Parts: sequence; C-alpha cells; structure tokens
Amino acid sequence: MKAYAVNHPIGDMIRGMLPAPWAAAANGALAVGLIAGLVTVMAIFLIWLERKVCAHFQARLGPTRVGPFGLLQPIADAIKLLMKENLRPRGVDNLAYFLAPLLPITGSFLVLAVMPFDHDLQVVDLPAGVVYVVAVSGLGILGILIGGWGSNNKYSLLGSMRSGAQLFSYELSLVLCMLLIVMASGSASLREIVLAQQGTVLDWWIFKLPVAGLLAFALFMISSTAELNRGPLDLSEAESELTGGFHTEYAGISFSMFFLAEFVNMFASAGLGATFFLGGFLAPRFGVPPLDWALALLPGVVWFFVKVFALIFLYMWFRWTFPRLRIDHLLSLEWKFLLPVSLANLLLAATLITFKWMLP
Amino acid sequence: MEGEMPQPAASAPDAGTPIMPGDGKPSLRRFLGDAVNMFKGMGVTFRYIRKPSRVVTREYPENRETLKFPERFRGQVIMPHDANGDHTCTACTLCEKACPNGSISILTTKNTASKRVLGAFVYRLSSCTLCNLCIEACPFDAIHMGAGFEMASYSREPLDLILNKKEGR
Amino acid sequence: MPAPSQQSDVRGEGYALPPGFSLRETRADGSQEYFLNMGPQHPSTHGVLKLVVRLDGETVVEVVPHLGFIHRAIEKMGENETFVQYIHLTDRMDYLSSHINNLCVCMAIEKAMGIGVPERGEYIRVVVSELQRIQSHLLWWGAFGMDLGAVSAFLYGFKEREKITALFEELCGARLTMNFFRPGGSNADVPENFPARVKEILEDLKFSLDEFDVLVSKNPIIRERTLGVGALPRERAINYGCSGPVGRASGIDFDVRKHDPYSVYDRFQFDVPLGKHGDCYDRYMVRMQEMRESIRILEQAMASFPGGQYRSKEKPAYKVPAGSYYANVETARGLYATYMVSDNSFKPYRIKSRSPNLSNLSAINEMSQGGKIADLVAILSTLDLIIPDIDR
Amino acid sequence: MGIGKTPPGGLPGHHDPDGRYLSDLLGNAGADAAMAAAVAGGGLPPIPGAAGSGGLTNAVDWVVGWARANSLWPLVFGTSCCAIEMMATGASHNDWARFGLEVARASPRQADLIILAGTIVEKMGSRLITLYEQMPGPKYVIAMGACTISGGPFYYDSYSVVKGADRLIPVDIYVPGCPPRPEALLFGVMKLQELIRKGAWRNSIVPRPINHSPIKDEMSETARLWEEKEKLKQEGMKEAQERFKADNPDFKGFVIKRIAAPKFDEVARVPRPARGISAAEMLAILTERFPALTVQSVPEASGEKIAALGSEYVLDAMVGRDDYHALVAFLKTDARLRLDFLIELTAVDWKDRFDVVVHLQSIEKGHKVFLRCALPHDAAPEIPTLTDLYSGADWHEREAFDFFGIRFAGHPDLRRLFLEDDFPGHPLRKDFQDPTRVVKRPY
Repeated sequence: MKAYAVNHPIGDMIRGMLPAPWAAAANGALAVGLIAGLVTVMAIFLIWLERKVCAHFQARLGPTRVGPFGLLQPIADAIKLLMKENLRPRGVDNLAYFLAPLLPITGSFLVLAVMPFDHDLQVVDLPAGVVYVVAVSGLGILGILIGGWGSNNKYSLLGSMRSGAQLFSYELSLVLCMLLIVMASGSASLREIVLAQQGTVLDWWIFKLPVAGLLAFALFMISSTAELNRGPLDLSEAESELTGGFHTEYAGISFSMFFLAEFVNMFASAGLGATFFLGGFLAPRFGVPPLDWALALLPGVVWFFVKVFALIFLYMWFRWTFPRLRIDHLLSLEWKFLLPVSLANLLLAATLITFKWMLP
Repeated sequence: MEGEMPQPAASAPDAGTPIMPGDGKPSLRRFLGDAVNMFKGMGVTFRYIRKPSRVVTREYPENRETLKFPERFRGQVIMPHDANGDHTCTACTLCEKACPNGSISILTTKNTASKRVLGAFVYRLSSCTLCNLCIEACPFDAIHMGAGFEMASYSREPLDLILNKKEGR
Repeated sequence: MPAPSQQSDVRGEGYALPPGFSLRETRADGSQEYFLNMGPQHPSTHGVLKLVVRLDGETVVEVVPHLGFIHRAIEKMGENETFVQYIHLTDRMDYLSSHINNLCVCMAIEKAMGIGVPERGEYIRVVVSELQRIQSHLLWWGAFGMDLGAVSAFLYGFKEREKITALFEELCGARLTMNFFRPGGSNADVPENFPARVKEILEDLKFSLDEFDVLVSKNPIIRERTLGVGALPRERAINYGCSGPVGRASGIDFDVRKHDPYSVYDRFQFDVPLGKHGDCYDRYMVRMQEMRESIRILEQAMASFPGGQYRSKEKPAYKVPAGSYYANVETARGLYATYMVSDNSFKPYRIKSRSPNLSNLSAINEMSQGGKIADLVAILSTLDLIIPDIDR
Repeated sequence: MGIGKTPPGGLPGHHDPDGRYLSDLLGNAGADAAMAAAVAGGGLPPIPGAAGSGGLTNAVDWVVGWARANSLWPLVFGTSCCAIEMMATGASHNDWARFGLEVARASPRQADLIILAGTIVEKMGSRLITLYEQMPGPKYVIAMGACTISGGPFYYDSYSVVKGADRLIPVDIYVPGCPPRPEALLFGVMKLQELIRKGAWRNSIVPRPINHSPIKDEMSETARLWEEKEKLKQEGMKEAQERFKADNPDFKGFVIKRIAAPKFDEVARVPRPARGISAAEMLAILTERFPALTVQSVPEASGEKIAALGSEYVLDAMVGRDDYHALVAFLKTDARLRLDFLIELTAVDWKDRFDVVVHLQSIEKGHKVFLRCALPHDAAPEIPTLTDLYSGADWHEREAFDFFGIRFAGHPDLRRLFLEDDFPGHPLRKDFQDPTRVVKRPY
C-alpha cells in the first residue's frame, strides 16, 4: 500500500520537511482535498453538461441565461437547495431519513480514493483496489434502500425496493467484467491495471482481448448504467411511474446530496470504465512517433478526463434516446441474458489469456 | 380473450401485426435486428446534437425586437382611438351580451347633450377567454383583438382595464 | 380476475377499504395487498385523474378511478349561455380536439335550424379537423414517449406539433382554444398562404413520422413494454363503449368519418386502421397509421380546395326550435357527440356532450389487471386521456 | 413588425401609468402600483424586526436572491388547457430550460414554484392546498390563465369552480390569457424572478394574503357602483345639460356609421342518407313487441309519419319504466337491431318529470335509436340499471345520479362520479340553488 503525493515537487517537499508518517498523512490529505474539490467541481459541471447535452439532443438550447452559456445554472441550483427550508415529513423514520442521503455520496467519494487520475495523482493505491471499489459502491444502494424505507411513502418504498433488486442483480455482471480485467492484467490494483495497458491504443483492454474486451466493455456500460440508476434503467426514480421514486420525500439539502451523488457516481463509474478499458491516464499512442510525442505532451490527468467525458457522453446519449425498461424485463435481461453472456465472456477471456491469443 | 376476432374489412390497413425483425419468434436475426434498430434510434438523437441548425428555440425575451405574431393573433381586446383620441363605441352593449364570461361591462353616462354615451368600457382581462365573440358582435368596429401579451402582474387590479380614454360622443 | 368475496374483513375492525373496492379473500400465505394513490397530481395521469390501485407487490390487482378533480360544470353553464357561446366552452373540454368539438356543436345547431354549409366551408372544416387530429396525435406520441421514459420523444412530438399550432394561430388567432367554427361555416376565411403552409407542414411531417418510427416504433424496448399489455378484446371494448383509436385497436371497425360521414369526408379516400388484440401496441400503431391517413385526406383536400364563400348567411341570433338534436363527430379520441334539448329559445334547455374519454377510461380496470405499475402507465398513456373532457 | 426593443430598465411594466383601470374608477386603486414601485425601488417593505443590513449581508442577500430567482423548479402540475401551453413553454420552441426551469419535479418536496395551469375546482382545491403545504419554503405561485385568476369562463353559473386560486393559496404572479402564449408565461416567470431578486432573502417574500372576499356578481357590482357615481355626476351636470339644450335645440347627436358586414348567400342544407334500418322499420319492430311504446313529439306515430320526418331522423322512443330494461335488452340482442354500443345515458329535468335518455348505436349496421323513460319528479326517482347489459353504462349512470339524483336499481357501485360525496343537492336539476357557490349570470 502506497500513498502518492499530489505530484513530485510538492510531494518531495513535504517528504523532506516532515518525518515519514506525517509526510504520508499530509500527502494523503492534500490528495484527498484536491480530488474531492476537483470532483465536486466536476460534478457541478456535469450537471450543466447533462442539461446542455440533453437540450441539444432535443433541438433546444438548455440553460443560457445564468452566466455565460448558462454555466452558473447548477451553482444557482446548489445555493438555492442549500437555502431551502429543511423539512421532515410526518411519520418518517428519523435516523434512516437523515442518514440516507449521506451514504450514496460517501460511497461515490470513497471509490474515487483509489482512482488513478494520473501517474502520481491517487490518494491510495490498494493492492485489492477492485475489491474495495465493489465493496464501497454498495454504500450507495444502502442509502437508497434506507432512504426509501425511512420516507414513509409508498412510492419511495417501491423505488428503493426496485433499486435494491436491480442493483444486486447488475452488480453480478459488473463484477464479472471487472474480474475479466483483473485476470488480464494480473493485478487488482487500479494503478497496475492502467500500467498493464501501456503501449499503443491496441494495448488497451477493450482492443487487446479480441471480442472479449469489446463485449466486456459493452456489458460494463450496460451494467454500470443500471448501477447508476440512469435512464433507460432508472427504475428506482421512474418519474412517470413513481413520481420521484426513492427521493420523493426529500427536499432541500438532503435532496441535493442524492442529486450530487448521482453525478459523482457517474463520474466515478466512467472513471472506472476508462481505467479498465481505455488505458486510464495513459496518453493514446498510435505507433506514429511524431503524433505520439504530440499527444504525450498533455498530462495524464487531461487524458483521463477526456476518456471519462467520452464515456459520460455515452451515458447521456443512452439516457436521452431510450425508453425505460419494465422491472421484470430489467431483471430477466440481467439473469437470463447478461449474466450468462458475462460468464461465457469470462471463459472466453480466460482461454484467450491462457493461450496468449491477444493482439500483439 | 373471448370470442373470435371478426376479420377487419379488406381495405383497412392492419395495425395489429407488430413490426419486428425476423418472424416474430425469438431468434438471432431478431436480436441483431433489434440491436441495429437501437443504434438507428441513437442515430436519430445524434443527428440533432450534430447539427446545431436543428435547434428551433425562439429566444424570448432576447428576440423581442423581431418577435412577430400572426395578424389574427388574439392577445387582448383593445379599443382603437383615432388622432383626436376618439373611439367609435356607441355603448350599444352588443359585445357585453355576446361575452360568454361577463368580462365586459358597458357603463354609460349622459353627456352635456343629454345623449346616452359610453362612460367606461370595462374589460376584465382577468376573466377573458379571448374567444373573439365580442369583436364579431360589434357593428361599429370599435374593438379589436390586440397582440399584447406581456400582461403578467403582481395582483389582479391591473387586469381589470378601462379601454376608452374618454367618454363617447 | 378472482371473484370478490363477501366474507368479513380479516384485517380487523375499523379497517376501511377505499371507496369502490370490495373485500377479497385473504390469501393463504397471509401476505397482504396494499393501496396506492396515483394522482390527482401525478406525472402520468395526464392531468388530475386519480387512480386508487390495489397492488400485490408491483402487480396491479384492481384499479378504481376517481373523477371530478376538474369537473367544471360546463353542462350547467351551457344552460345559461346561448348556443353560440356554448361553442367556446367545448374548446375547453377536449382541448386537443377543440376545432372538432366546435364543429360538433355547430353541426347540431345546423341540424336544428336547417343551415347549410358552402363547399369551401366544408373543406375548411375537414382540413382543419384533420390538422387538429394530427397535432393531437403528435402530442400524444410525445407524451407516450415521456411516459415510457423516452424524454426526447416528448420534445420531438411537441416540436412537430408546434408547426401546426403556429398554423392555427395564423388561421384563427389562438393556439389551443380556437372558437373558430360557427353554424354555417367558420368565423373567417383561411389566410392566403394557407394551402402553401399546409403543404409545407405535410412534407415536414412525413419526414418526421419516419424518424419517429425509427426512434420509437421499432425500438425493441417499446415493443416489449406494449406488446400484449393491457389487451381489451373487441366484445369488451364495444360493451364499454370504447371508440376512436382505442376501440379500433380492439378491432371495432367504427370511425364516424367513415361510417357516419359528416361534412365532406365521404369524398376522400382513406382507410381506417384496425388492430387485432387491443393491446397498447395496437393502440400505438393505430394512432401512428391514423396520422398517415390524415395526411392522405389533407393531400386530397388541398388538391381540390374549392373557392367561393366560406360560410352561409349569418343569422342575427340562433333561436333553436323546440326539440332535441344530436350530432356526432370523430375527434382524435373517438366518438364525440352533442345532444341538445331546446325549448325554442336562445339558450339550450339541456346540453350534453358525450365524451369519448369517459367510456375509454371506464375499461381501465379490466385492462390493467395482472400487469405491473409500469404497464398501468403505458395503458394510461395509450388511452390518450384528456381529463377535462371526462369531467367536463 | 416586432414588439420592440427591451427598454433599458428591463421589461415593460405591467402597470401602465397612462392606462385606466377599473380599480381607479371604483376607488380601490394602488396596491399593485405600490407593489410595482416597491419592486422597482429594490426590495419589498422590510419585515419589522429584521436584522439591519451591512455590506456583507447585502452581498449574501444578493447572491441568495440571485440563486433563488434563477433556480425555479416548477411542480408538475397542470389541470387543463393551460397545462398544454405550459408544456409548450417547456418544449423545444420556447425552452424554459433557458431560465433553468426544465427541472420540473413531480414531487412537491423538491419544487419551488407551482404554475397553476388550468382551472381549479373545489374538489381539487383541498389537494392543491396540501401540495402547497408540502413544498418547502420559499415557494412561489404563478396563476396562469383566466381560470386561476378569477374563475375566468367558469365564473358565472359554475357550481364547482373556485373563483380565483388566490382564494386557496397565496398567488405571486397573475398571467392572463386563455391560455396565455408561452411567451406570456415566460414573461410572468421573469416578473417573478424580478420579485425574488429584489426581495431580500431575510425578509423573503411575505406570502400574499389569501382572498377571503365573498363571491359576488362582478358585473352587477360594477354597474351598481357606477350608477352611484353617475347619479352624483349627473346632478352636477344638470345645469350644463339644460344650457346645452337651450343653445342647440335641434342637436341630433353624433352618429357613428355601422361597418358593412360581409354578405353571404343562404345555403340549403342537404340531409344525410340514413344508415342501417330506417326509423320507420325500427318503430314497426319495436311496437310489435312493446305496444305501449310512443314516439317523442310525434303523437300516434305510424310508419308514414316517421318516414316523413326525413332520412336524418333518429327514432326517439318513449318507454315506460316497467318496459325500460326489457326494451334495452331486446334492442341489444335482437338480430335485426343489434344495438350493441351505448353512446350515452343521461337525463333531462323537465321540472315536472325526469327523462332518462339513452342513446344506442349498432356498430355493425350503423343505425341509432334514442330512448326516453319518464320518471316522477321527486327526491329519489328510481329506474333499473343497464350495467348488466352495457359495462359502459356504469359511469354514465353514476353521472346521472350525481347530477340529477336518479337512483339506478341494481347498480353495483352507485356513488357520485364527479362531485364530493357531501355536495349538497344535485346540480343539474332545474331547481338547484347554492348561493355560496354559484354566481348567477346577470343577463
């Protein structure tokens, strides 16, 4: 286990100034602060992006009047939500009702702790990073479940039960996809997974394992859409059926926690996708020296964000195109289709890896 | 289901057979066809985001300068006044009677010549349905439909208007 | 459908069932059903309909609709308004078919007073009615998409509809509550560029309908969610008095335009699309094909759009001779009828509007039993309800 | 021609200083002008006892006001026609997302703004109040359209419509129209934004008072007040009028010319051909089985008499209460008639009797028949139900029960269909009166 500094000069400086354990702690705190700040800003930006992209998918303009290009729109929303009356509906389970909004956002921030943003920008590199990711991302669902239970509202309860069933199912194929990557890279550390993809673009896991990689990527995108509760698999919210789903009774700041968690989650999920399949922070290389040199000029963190945003665009594209599935279709899709396919794919990948039938 | 379905007339196009790739049974062909259809659907949305010219939004209030409503647009009842500030209302109350909502009150007065003339043409925009019946009823062309629409207010008071600027002749 | 039992309520004293429900036998495993209120403020009830749903988990056991949250007493008011004033109230019943509603009242008055309509007037009526039908179906298509979670479809539907609404605004100055038709014709002639504008809109529309097919009709998720959902067999549909696309999806070959033609509908070639099973998918497809049939009618009507006067001689006042009169039309939702009783005065003695939605909605309990909540939403959506038309 | 540039000071004022208002005339003017002045002047009248303002608090006020004004999440709430225009405002052509309004929330807990789109009736009123109370503050209300401002077209004679939503919940902005154009609604939203921005957050907008005034006939009220003023004025003018008469003994008055109305020719009406079996044939079939049957307004009806009424005539048969159910069953099942489709079932109150009116149609053959069954005019007239023959009769009968108090014997669930269970009386009876709800039309 190794905690990385924010970057070399600052990290080295801290290490030089303080005794070793303190330096590690200081470095960690700095990285946490930096990443948390960065991601919060990014999530707010994502809210804007979602509204803009959605608008342009629908032949309209989206927010234009608050700040340049409506960029300040989510900030206005955030301030307003913070200043809203905080109410407690009658009959709610106090502890559950107030604890629930904190869990999803905690879970999604915890995932970011192991996310390699750049060569040296990572809070902590756990050897069992993938296991950790799977474990902490379960916190989000816990929040939704107890929130729906605690709200004393049938719609909320229905929504949370739906999301319980949905998330536990889709977790399976998601984990199987991750397992495939762990198998291919020979490590469960996210940093190692990225570094295992060094080389050209063809060394990314999406391409390197013929068919299996692409299939795993598709499965990952579908399952993570379900995990994120985003359309077309947003059954726990399902506005047209359950008015607001699990967050029907939430207002003001508690609602904003759910709202923000959705976007931080999306960011984390896309980050995992980029890490597993698209070479994470590695600059794309095409085997053409001048081009590769030019592309490598940009720091890794920029490449990481470019990949993340490409995946986020894909999520948005799904959401604004497809209608919602029904709960029983959703579950049978997972159990009758995605899960067998994931297993078969895992087998295929195992074969490919064993016999080294990979792209050079 | 009960009873047999009578066969529809021969001319009628059939809306009851689902459009689906393949022969209707689960098959690889149907699966692939569905996948292609999903991608085509994504293509439809993508065409919009690719071409900003397909954005149709009219930016009110930025476009106030160029905003144009059709000639017949019914926004509110207005009473045209000529250069002397005179109108052509004779207080015949036909519009008042034609109004289905009681939005018009014709209040009459006697002028110095002891003639019965219009004192106040009360028009309650607050209850007007802009149905055009008063305009059609008016034999003197005294009222028209105007295009004003920026009428939102903080209270109901400014919505109860008096249309005539001065008494009738 | 399990038979309601008359045995005592096992849930104990003082447990009141919501109105309209009857007791059922307790289930062997001791599990319970529960009740969920949908509406009157719910995004998929399309207004202020309230459904009380008896649920078993997510499965719908029974649905009891509650009406009257927008009951505005239009029929009582009609007794105190003149016949012509009543026309503008019908705008506010089925506001997506307001032209067609207006037409029905005008037809009843014409029948009562023997007023004829000139050729051009009849053509204007047909063209405007068909445009109205298309814009109503477009809005329905959008709302259908949104109810099933495809939000972009909603915006696309509205975007196309807006073109027709703009045309209506040029025609009569209003976008929704038109009050355009009068006994004997309409209150104004069509503007000069009207035929060109209609042509332009139809061209756009054909393109858009193809796009809609790609986006929604062929989408496997939509198909899965609608095929076999909410089936209403033909016999039941007739028994409930279902009409319009809902009835036709069940296989009832009944369209007032075809089978009791009014205005000049008998001059045009068009087909009445029919479904087989009466499920949500059939209702969807019937409406999609109806839009194409309406385009056919419009093309024929615009090709032979006659000149001449647009209305017949105006009566100073409409004093309807004593008697009862009935006229019916096909709105975008089905059979709309006006029944008026006159006692030889300027105001109707009793006026009643037959709402297609009321009868269509009354079948919902039968349609939605055994489905999921999501199916109930799909059924509500394909019924294409306008609640103020039900409540009047 | 456009409507012109935005004036430098923002959008045009709603209260035109040159305009004339009814309130000026009747002497209760000024509230709105004062409000407009307060908003324009920056800030509403402060709440007594609110903290003083410093530079920092002013800045915070500004930021919070800005945020609230620009983040108005509307509740998904629409009752009727205006809802369509509200949706059109959200649709691509007008796109309220530009104002940050597209986050329409279906749950009132997350909404800031109710746009009252459509008529509010009494039954919905209590629900509306609940919705308003479920919203966390600060919350705003826009009354869209004539119905929510004043009852609009349903002000007179309606027994169920709330005459102005401000009788239930405080309304901040009134947007007139029926329905208002999307631009008009957006203008209303901008007015609301202005109100929020100028109102400091500490004294966040004081809810407007709820209108508790009794409902009254506004037209007659205006006329009465005018009459009073007029009397005074005429007394003052008497002298001048007499002088004028003396000066101009043959003054004829100013004549305004009528405009020439367009002339149209009379067009003869062409009756439609009959479908299915003719009314005369139907009468023959029916009288064969039910000899007591008569025809409305055709005494001693015979085949020839009916045939003389033309092809459009639909048989309007009068049937006794005892035969009623049997006749409908016969009409439905007889192979020649097959009247399997119930168009509608309603009633007419003739003051001395009720007529239950049934309209039937045959889907297959296309002919129709109208039936009437006279019932005595008492508190609870009764007639057998048709629900065993037509499932669709269920709601029609409940409607007739609701409106006329006619009981349908054997109906499985005879409750009121539209009105609350405790609504006094049956509104479509001619003798229905309820001055607490109904404003009688003065003409």
